[in-house]
Amino acid sequence: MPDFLLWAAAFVLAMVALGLVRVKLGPGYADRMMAAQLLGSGSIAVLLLFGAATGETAVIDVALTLALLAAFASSAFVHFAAARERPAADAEDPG
Amino acid sequence: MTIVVNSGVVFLLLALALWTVVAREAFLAIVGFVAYGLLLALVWVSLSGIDVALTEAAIGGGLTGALLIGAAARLRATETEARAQACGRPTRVLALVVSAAVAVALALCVLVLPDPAPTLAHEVAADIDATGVGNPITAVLLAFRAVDTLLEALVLVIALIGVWSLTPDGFWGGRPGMRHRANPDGIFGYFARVLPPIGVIVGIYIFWTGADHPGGKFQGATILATMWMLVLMAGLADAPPIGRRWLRIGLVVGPLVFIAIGLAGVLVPGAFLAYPAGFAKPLIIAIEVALMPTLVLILGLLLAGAPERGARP
Amino acid sequence: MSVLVDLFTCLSVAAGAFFYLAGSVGLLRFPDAYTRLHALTKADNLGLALVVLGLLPQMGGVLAGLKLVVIWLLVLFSSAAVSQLIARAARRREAGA
Amino acid sequence: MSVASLFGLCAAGLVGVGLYGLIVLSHPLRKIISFNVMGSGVFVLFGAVARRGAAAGFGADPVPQALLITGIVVAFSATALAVALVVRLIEATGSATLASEAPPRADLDVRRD
Repeated sequence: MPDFLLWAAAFVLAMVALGLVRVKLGPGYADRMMAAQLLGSGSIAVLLLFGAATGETAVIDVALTLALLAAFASSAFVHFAAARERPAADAEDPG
Repeated sequence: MTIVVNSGVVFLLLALALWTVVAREAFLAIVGFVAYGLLLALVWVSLSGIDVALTEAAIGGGLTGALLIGAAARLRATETEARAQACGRPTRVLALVVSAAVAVALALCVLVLPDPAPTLAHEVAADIDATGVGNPITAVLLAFRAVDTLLEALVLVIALIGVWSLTPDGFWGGRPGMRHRANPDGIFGYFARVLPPIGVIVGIYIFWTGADHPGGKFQGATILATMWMLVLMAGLADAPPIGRRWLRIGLVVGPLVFIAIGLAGVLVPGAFLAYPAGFAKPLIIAIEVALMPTLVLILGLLLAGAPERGARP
Repeated sequence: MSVLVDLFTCLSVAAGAFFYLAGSVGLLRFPDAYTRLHALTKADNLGLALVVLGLLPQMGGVLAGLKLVVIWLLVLFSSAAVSQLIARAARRREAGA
Repeated sequence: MSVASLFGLCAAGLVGVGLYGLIVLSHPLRKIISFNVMGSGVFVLFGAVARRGAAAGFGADPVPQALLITGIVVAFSATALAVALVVRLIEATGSATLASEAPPRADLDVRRD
């Protein structure tokens, strides 16, 4: 059983790596902004599988933190990437 | 069997590190860096450091990423100029040789590490019962090496003073960072209304569970600080002017309580930061509770940056 | 009984892993940013849901299981909101260009 | 190969990559990112040493791990200070250069209003 879960974790990790190829290729900003989301959902699954395989229940708390912070990071990406698109009236004017 | 997962993590980690260095634009490099930070949390789990994994997931992935992306958005115009000054081939080759030499030297050191490894785990295991906390990391941070944690809190305060000292003269006492405006009825506004209540509960849970399980004040405070910043980014609230009295009190209350308890230790058990027998756990909790608001404020304000507008909203 | 539970876990986790595969293939193969976003968020969330479902019976207590479900709901909510934000940013950029 | 040596060697690689970026990249923000990569390599190396110290029922030596948590928080505060310095430098001089021969702009203090 633990072996199977570890194989599944390795497989999901490989899928995340595959997805990162797209993030690297781009071409648009939207593809790049997906990185934090991809890594978020992927590494949460890897963590949970890894934790269940090794019997380390505290890993769930790490996954919980990761879920929150990945959401924060990806929304910050979109916010700042979009803010610099808009004209100077908005964010570019320091006062 | 774990070696397959771990090798995969190592490969991805090195690939992402290379990405952050060779990426053409700062924005792309930061995307790689955030992915790298999230992946580092997996490394710490493999290295049996759940507490460190929590810290890394919170700070490496989220907080540092948001800090860098905010700066990159403002400094975008200077990137082409910096690219024009890129160093020539001889410098690159020399840098490659130097960094490869450092890496190889470190790798050799790793391979000849002494066996059996020196460890303080036995000392921690022998004395942890005297502290009353169940999590060995918390016991080290707040009892055995409490002076490190005190100095760390002071380093954070000093870093914030450093950031504030960059304020242009006219704006001293003003509000940090720029005013974020977003449509409060848009999706981002909605997101920033729903996520923070959940985040606050998770942050307090991580803080509270730190006494006996992995977790603690730094991790909890980071989560709370990011939720605060989310509300600021969505334009639902504004950063407080740095001259506010409650803010100043909040910034020093943690270190002051810490120092006061440390000085009280000089009187009763006879050494700085020594806890009287039987009172270790209540005193540790008092320090943690006092440090919590200080850490949230400092981490959030470090992210917000130096004041650059007046105190009026 | 325990064999049945383990079998359920294996099947569910394998199905979850399959959806991660589907998400990544979609991310690589779909023609534009919107469809790629669609592949990433929907498939990965379903994959995570199946992984969580499979791991639920392996958790020792109710609290651990509850936390697993909370993690999934959190990811579901945040990726729903963030994918909207990304799509809008991409659209604005297209309209502006 | 044990987990500790695997990640120890990985850490050596990370330090190398970060150091290369720190020397070669010219934009100060990129230097900060590279420095963070190098710093995390040092942290991972220390974490591998902590893992080797597993004893007394702990998965790793708790003392270095506690120092690592302190280190990560201090690294963040240093990064925040460095980023604030770079933002202020560029807004004051209008240039991202760190070269010492760059002439300072005459209107350096116009922002004092």
